[in-house]
Amino acid sequence: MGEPYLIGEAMTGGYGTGADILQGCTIAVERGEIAVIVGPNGAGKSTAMKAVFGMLNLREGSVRLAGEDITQLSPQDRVAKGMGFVPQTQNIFGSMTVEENLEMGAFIRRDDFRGTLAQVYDLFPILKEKRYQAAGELSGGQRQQVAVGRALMTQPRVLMLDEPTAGVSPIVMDELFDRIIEVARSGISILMVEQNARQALEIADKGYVLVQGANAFTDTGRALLANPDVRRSFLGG
Amino acid sequence: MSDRVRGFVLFGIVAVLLLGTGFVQSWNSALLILNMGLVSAVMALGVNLQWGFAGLFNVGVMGFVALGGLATVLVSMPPVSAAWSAGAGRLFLALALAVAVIAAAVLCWKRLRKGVRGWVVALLLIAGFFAFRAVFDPAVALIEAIDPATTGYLGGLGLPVVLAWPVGGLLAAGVAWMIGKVALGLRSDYLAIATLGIAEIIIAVIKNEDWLARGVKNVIGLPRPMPYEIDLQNDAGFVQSAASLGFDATTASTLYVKLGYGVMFAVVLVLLLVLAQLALKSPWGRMMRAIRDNETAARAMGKDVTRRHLQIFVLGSAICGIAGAMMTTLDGQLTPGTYQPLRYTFLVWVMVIVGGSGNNFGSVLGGFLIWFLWVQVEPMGQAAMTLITAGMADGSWLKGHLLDSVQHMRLLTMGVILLLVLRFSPRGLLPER
Amino acid sequence: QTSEAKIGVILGFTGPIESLTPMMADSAELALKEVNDSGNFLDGVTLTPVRADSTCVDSAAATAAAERLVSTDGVVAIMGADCSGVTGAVLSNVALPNGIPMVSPSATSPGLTTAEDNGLFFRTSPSDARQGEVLAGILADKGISTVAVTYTNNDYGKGLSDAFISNFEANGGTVTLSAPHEDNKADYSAEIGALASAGGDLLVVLGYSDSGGKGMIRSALDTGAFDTFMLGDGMYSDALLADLGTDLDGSFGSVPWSEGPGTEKFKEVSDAAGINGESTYTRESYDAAALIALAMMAGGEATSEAVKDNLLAVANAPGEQILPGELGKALQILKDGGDIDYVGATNVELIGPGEAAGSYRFYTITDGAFETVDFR
Amino acid sequence: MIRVETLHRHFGGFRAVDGASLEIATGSITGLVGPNGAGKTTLFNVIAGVLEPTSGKVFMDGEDITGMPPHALFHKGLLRTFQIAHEFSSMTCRENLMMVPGAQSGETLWNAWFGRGRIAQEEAGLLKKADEVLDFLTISHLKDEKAGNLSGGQKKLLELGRTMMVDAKIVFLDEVGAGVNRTLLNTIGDAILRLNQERGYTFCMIEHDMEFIGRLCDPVIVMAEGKVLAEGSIAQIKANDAVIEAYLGTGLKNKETVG
Amino acid sequence: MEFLNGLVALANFVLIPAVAYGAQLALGALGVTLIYGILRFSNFAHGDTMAFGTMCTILATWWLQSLGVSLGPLPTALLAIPFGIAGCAALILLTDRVVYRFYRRQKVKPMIMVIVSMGVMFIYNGVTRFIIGTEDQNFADGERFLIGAREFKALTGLDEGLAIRTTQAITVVTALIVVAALFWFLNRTRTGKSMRAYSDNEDLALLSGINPERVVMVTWLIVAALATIAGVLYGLDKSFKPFTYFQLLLPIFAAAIVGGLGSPLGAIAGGFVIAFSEVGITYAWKKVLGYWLPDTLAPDGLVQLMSTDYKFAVSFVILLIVLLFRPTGLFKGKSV
Ligand SMILES: Nc1ncnc2c1ncn2[C@@H]1O[C@H](COP(=O)(O)OP(=O)(O)OP(=O)(O)O)[C@@H](O)[C@H]1O
Ligand SMILES: Nc1ncnc2c1ncn2[C@@H]1O[C@H](COP(=O)(O)OP(=O)(O)OP(=O)(O)O)[C@@H](O)[C@H]1O
Ligand SMILES: CC(C)C[C@H](N)C(=O)O
Ligand SMILES: [Mg+2]
Ligand SMILES: [Mg+2]
Repeated sequence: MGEPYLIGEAMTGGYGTGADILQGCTIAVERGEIAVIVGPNGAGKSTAMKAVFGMLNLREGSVRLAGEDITQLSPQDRVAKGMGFVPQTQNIFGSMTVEENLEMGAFIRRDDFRGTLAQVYDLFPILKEKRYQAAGELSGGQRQQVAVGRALMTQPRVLMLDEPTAGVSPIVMDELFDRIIEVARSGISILMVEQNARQALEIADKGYVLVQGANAFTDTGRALLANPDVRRSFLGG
Repeated sequence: MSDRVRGFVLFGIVAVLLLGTGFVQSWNSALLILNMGLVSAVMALGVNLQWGFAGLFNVGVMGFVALGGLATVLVSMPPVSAAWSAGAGRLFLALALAVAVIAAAVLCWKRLRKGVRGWVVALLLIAGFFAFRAVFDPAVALIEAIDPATTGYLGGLGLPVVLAWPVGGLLAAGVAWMIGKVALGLRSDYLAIATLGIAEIIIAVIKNEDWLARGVKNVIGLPRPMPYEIDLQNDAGFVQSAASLGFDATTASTLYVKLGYGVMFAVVLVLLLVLAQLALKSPWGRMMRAIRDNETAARAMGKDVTRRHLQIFVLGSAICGIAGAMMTTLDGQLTPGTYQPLRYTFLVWVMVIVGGSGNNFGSVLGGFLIWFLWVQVEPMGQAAMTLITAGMADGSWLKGHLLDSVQHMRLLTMGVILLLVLRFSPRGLLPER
Repeated sequence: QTSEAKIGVILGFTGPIESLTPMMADSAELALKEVNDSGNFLDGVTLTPVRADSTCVDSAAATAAAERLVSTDGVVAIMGADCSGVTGAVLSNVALPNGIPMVSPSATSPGLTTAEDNGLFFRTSPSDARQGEVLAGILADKGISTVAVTYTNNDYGKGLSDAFISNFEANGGTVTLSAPHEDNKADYSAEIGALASAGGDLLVVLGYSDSGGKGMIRSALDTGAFDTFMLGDGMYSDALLADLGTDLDGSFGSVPWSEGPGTEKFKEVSDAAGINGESTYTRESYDAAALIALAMMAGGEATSEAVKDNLLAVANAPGEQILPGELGKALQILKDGGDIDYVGATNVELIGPGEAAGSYRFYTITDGAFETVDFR
Repeated sequence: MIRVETLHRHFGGFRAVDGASLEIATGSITGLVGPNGAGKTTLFNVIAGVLEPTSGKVFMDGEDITGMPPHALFHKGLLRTFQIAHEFSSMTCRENLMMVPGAQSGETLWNAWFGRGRIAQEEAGLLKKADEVLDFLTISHLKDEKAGNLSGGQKKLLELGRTMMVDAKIVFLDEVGAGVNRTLLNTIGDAILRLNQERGYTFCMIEHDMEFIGRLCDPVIVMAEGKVLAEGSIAQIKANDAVIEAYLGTGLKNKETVG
Repeated sequence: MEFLNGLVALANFVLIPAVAYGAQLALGALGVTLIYGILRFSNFAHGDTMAFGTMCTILATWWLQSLGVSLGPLPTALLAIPFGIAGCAALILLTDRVVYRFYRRQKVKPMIMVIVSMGVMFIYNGVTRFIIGTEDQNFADGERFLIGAREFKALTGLDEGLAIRTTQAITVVTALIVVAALFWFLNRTRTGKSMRAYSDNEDLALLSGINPERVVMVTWLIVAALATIAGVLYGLDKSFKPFTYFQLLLPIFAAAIVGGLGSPLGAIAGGFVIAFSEVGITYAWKKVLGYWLPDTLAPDGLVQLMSTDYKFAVSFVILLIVLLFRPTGLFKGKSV
């Protein structure tokens, strides 16, 4: 097996001039696979995602996409290279309507994105109902759906999701995971942080457990689920 | 550099600038800058209380400063007895009428049903307004007719002028309370423009109600807390002791008076600074910062945000009022036309932000520094221009034009320095933490 | 004796009258240059002007600037300040304590007449109390009995309008409405609307020619609210005519001025020096500076005391009359122990506590030009 | 403890809460679930005084508290957390907690100036308490960190921590669990049970994690489209067809086919 | 006839001036509101930006006039506006590069930006005066009136005149066109939407592939155009004097805020609210009522609610009342 499609290797770095949050952690995802990151609060999961997306200055380590070193690229350039990201917080344009939020997801696309828009509305019917409402007026779960929808609109080749299911109802969560599987099957790589870890690991090809900015366990999703240590300390038994 | 060291260094720099002014220019200039610097620092402290502590965007500083100035006239000028006997009774009747009408309107608003109350209140206010004008206008005409070139107003109470400082604070506080009751529900920039407008209204009243403080005709020659230099110069004892210190009488007297003001202002500043600092470093200050950070959450945590906002708005405005009274005392005159937002509101804001909002010492530092610059950029600009043109041929068009424009260098230099300072410490010279 | 004496020139180079002050300063400096060039001044002492910004409105900044002039630059006398408000501040906060004489070319507020000054304050412009009488007199002569008034909302405008209105009403006239206007504001429709409603045979404009006053006139002409105006001193400027052209024909006004050779001579002198001397208060500025120099000469030393003690003497009779451009001659006379009566560009005659008695030129505007009717 | 009577809250024409009536019994841990946008948070906001109801009434211990401002409700012992964390971002975690208790004598200016001794004493107590709470939430290493710099989950923990600073009668928790590590969430669940049993707190919590709800809550109220859809024990709810259809769903379709 | 006379008087002294002044304010407020909406700070340098743009236009006008170019009845300055915009844009972009960008990258609070813009204001202030001086410049040529008061009287035989200035008409028309264009641009075009997205959530905009520098640049370019157009139209109608442009800042901000910061429609509405309250409330009704009422009822007094001394105060009172009922302005503005 060659190099993974997207890899953040031995990443070390922190916010501004503060202490290192990431301590040489490595995260990778193959083409068409789902990789899930779990770990305690404050472990550095979101930080790792941001680092992979170039929103953080790495002091050491590198990020490579399809073999190309992209460590120095700006987030925008990474978007242009086919990466999509849903941050954990502040992941919608509150003052814009739902539909405009989705359109912004398709900002870099020059083709006709109405098909994708319809797909997103199919996936989250409530959004279609609220398409002309300001996203900031939505409920917590609805916002989350907008955020994921926005990223899907990009039609990225790698989709990075930071806790996409936080606050969404079980039925929507199932839909979402279903859709993620579908997306992955179409050849898109998914890198995702989850606290609903058991459901997430069930569908994951690969799982990472991060603790204090470093890799603690790495295995297939199933294997991690089966590991009693991991279950007890990180998955709530 | 730790915060404390940084603070010492920066205050040291200000001290050096002032001392430098003393050595290079003159001690009178240095003291004058120091005195206005003290007053500015007090104003900045007031604004910092509102913005830095509680996040209230008050751009009406000018209004409160002017109220302090008004208090100085009302407290210290001798009463004009002719005017009092001419129309004062009627005038106060009119004012009482106005208060009654407003009280009735507020009462109606609170008591009546939603549908009708708007109309009733509007009607009441309009009718009340005309009744008020009917009593008020003749009274004003009577008062203003009394020797308009020199008086034409009611005069003051003839009390010692230092009393005007607390009174100025109270006057500003009272007005701030009324404004706060109405406008504090507004958010950020909307509150800003509301306060800006109210300041303009206050100035408009002071400018146009001549019976109050002569309006734009100015009140000059206000009583002073310090002796007149001339009297000192004619006082043999003073001249002698000055001579024994090696000063000539004129210099000694001017320095003496300025020092006197300086000491009084410094006492006020230190007192207020201590109180502000104690307040900031207490649960009260913590509560205020919480309110500033997130009002919704603070409310949910049991803090009465509305009341606290009102409290701090009143306090901060009162401090501006005190500063305004001090400044008018120093000027020795009330000239309403000179109240311009650029000078009395925005410059104070520059002081607070450059100093570092949320930090009391920062505000004081900003007060001194920005005032120093405001005064000294003029010679600085001139010097810069002389330097620039030094190499040019005499009589060239460009040189002439540049030298003619030297006065515009004042604000330009101010802008450049402001940007430079903020460039090197974008969160202010002494940031909050 | 030092070979240089400094004179402060404190005018509002920035602020609401920033467009008037450069010419005023130039005129003042022209006088000083003339004195220096004559070579007759006090054994070769040179007078050096030092400019400072009064801002016209910010008393504190003006005081600071004046303080710097006095204590740092060591000026011995001040030509200035310009606006009445800051003039009062500089007078009581700087001039009085330091014993520095001030000669203001333009602070015309009646209030300054009674201000405490210890004999240090002079002005080459008359108090507006007098101009009020003159203006009312003009109307009386013309038989106009109802007018509307607008004035710039400061001590000058208010003082002048008070003086005018009381004189006018004493003559039996009626003021339909007296509305102030703020200078340099964006729009004057409201004022014009109210004044038009009030009506009147003409509009009396007591403001500044390049500022609110002009704005008011323009607005009045544009809407057809008034077509005749009576103008106060602040309105007299060529620029006004240049801008409004023949629309002002038929309007009239008064301006501190004197008949005769002084004024014309000043125009010659200033033209020769390439200075625009036809702006407001340029003549007064020239005279103020000249008086300071002459008073020093009369006192025999370039000191504050000399100015304070001799200014009235050189300004008034008896003595040989001195016009602009004749400062050298005047210095010579003084040197020789003679007496002079400085006439200058404005027919200087200082009365009372040291302010110009004021003679006014009553002019009308015909074919887009000022035309003198008489002097009063 | 809390009784809500035909409560309405409309946004323009939209009925976010549409005539909901429910009761929260004293001493219970009541779960509130429902699809996204069902109006749960809006209901909380109306009860907690953040939003005015369009119509309807809210009672607490029989007293009409409709439209009372939040700070007054706080002093009556009604506390709440926010779904989207509302930390005081420029203050440290410790300060975030220490500011919570009401009626601190240092909160009046007079005492801040002249009662420094008493304040110092009180502060010492508050500090101890705050540190205990931080310890419990496993974020004691962050006590001097600005709350704005916390991770998403840590902010939620801090949000919860605030309710632990005072003795409350009833606590409304809006999805404290979302974004919190499941192992930690279990510990939090234990704490909630303990507070409920030992100190008699009443809880009402919105949560989408059915396992968590199942462990703690009885009864569970289901809301949908602004109305109460069902109420009962967790078992009853899980078996309710309407609830399954609207909220719970039937699991993943694609799951079986994955690797 | 009497009734018509009254109506004409009212139109001449209240309606037309207020509409024209309102449009002038609105054009200025549009610039302020756009900067607030996209870049999220209150730009104090806007008045001086307007002055600078106008100055460039004036210089270009003089140049065109010296070449003998003229627009007939319309002011030559209209032709020179593109040059003015270019000059203004160059200055603004330079400022952004040298000043604002640094602070933007530092992610400083909006308040710091406000103070920075004050520094920029001081500098522009100096630069403009430095180049063109402080004096009044009258650069209007062409026909001043669409219809003058005297003409109108002659034409209609009424006692009252009605004057409409060319510049007033141009200003009103321009304001309406510009607002519509801006509204359309922000809400319907890709670039416009990306600008709103940027203002809403900068980081997320980045994640959507929006280039922030481009957004900022486009914003400044539009601002330069708006400021120049507003400044030139104002200058044509009144006259150009740097200090007055600084003074315009206050009513412009008031207009932007009553309308709701960030909203182009709000800027127009706000401009009219401010203008009408300034001109309308202090109007003396004597003349109009004199026409409308029978002679016996004609008023002796001025029938003026407030003297014009308080016109500014009155407009702020109205502003306050509007804000009390609509705390973020007439058109639901933003607040940072
Ligand atoms: N300010 C508002 N303006 C308009 N609509 C609003 C506003 N706030 C909420 N809504 C709407 O009200 C409905 C209920 O929202 P609410 O936040 O109460 O849902 P919820 O039950 O808490 O959902 P979730 O589980 O996703 O948090 C949603 O459809 C939302 O779009
Ligand atoms: N903007 C920031 N500045 C400074 N420190 C930060 C910042 N954001 C996060 N941190 C710190 O970095 C550490 C890791 O944060 P991160 O957001 O990566 O955690 P996480 O693993 O995503 O946790 P969670 O599951 O709670 O979202 C935390 O201790 C947090 O305090
Ligand atoms: C410069 C002048 C126009 C000043 C005016 N005469 C005044 O006294 O304020
Ligand atoms: Mg995270
Ligand atoms: Mg919710």
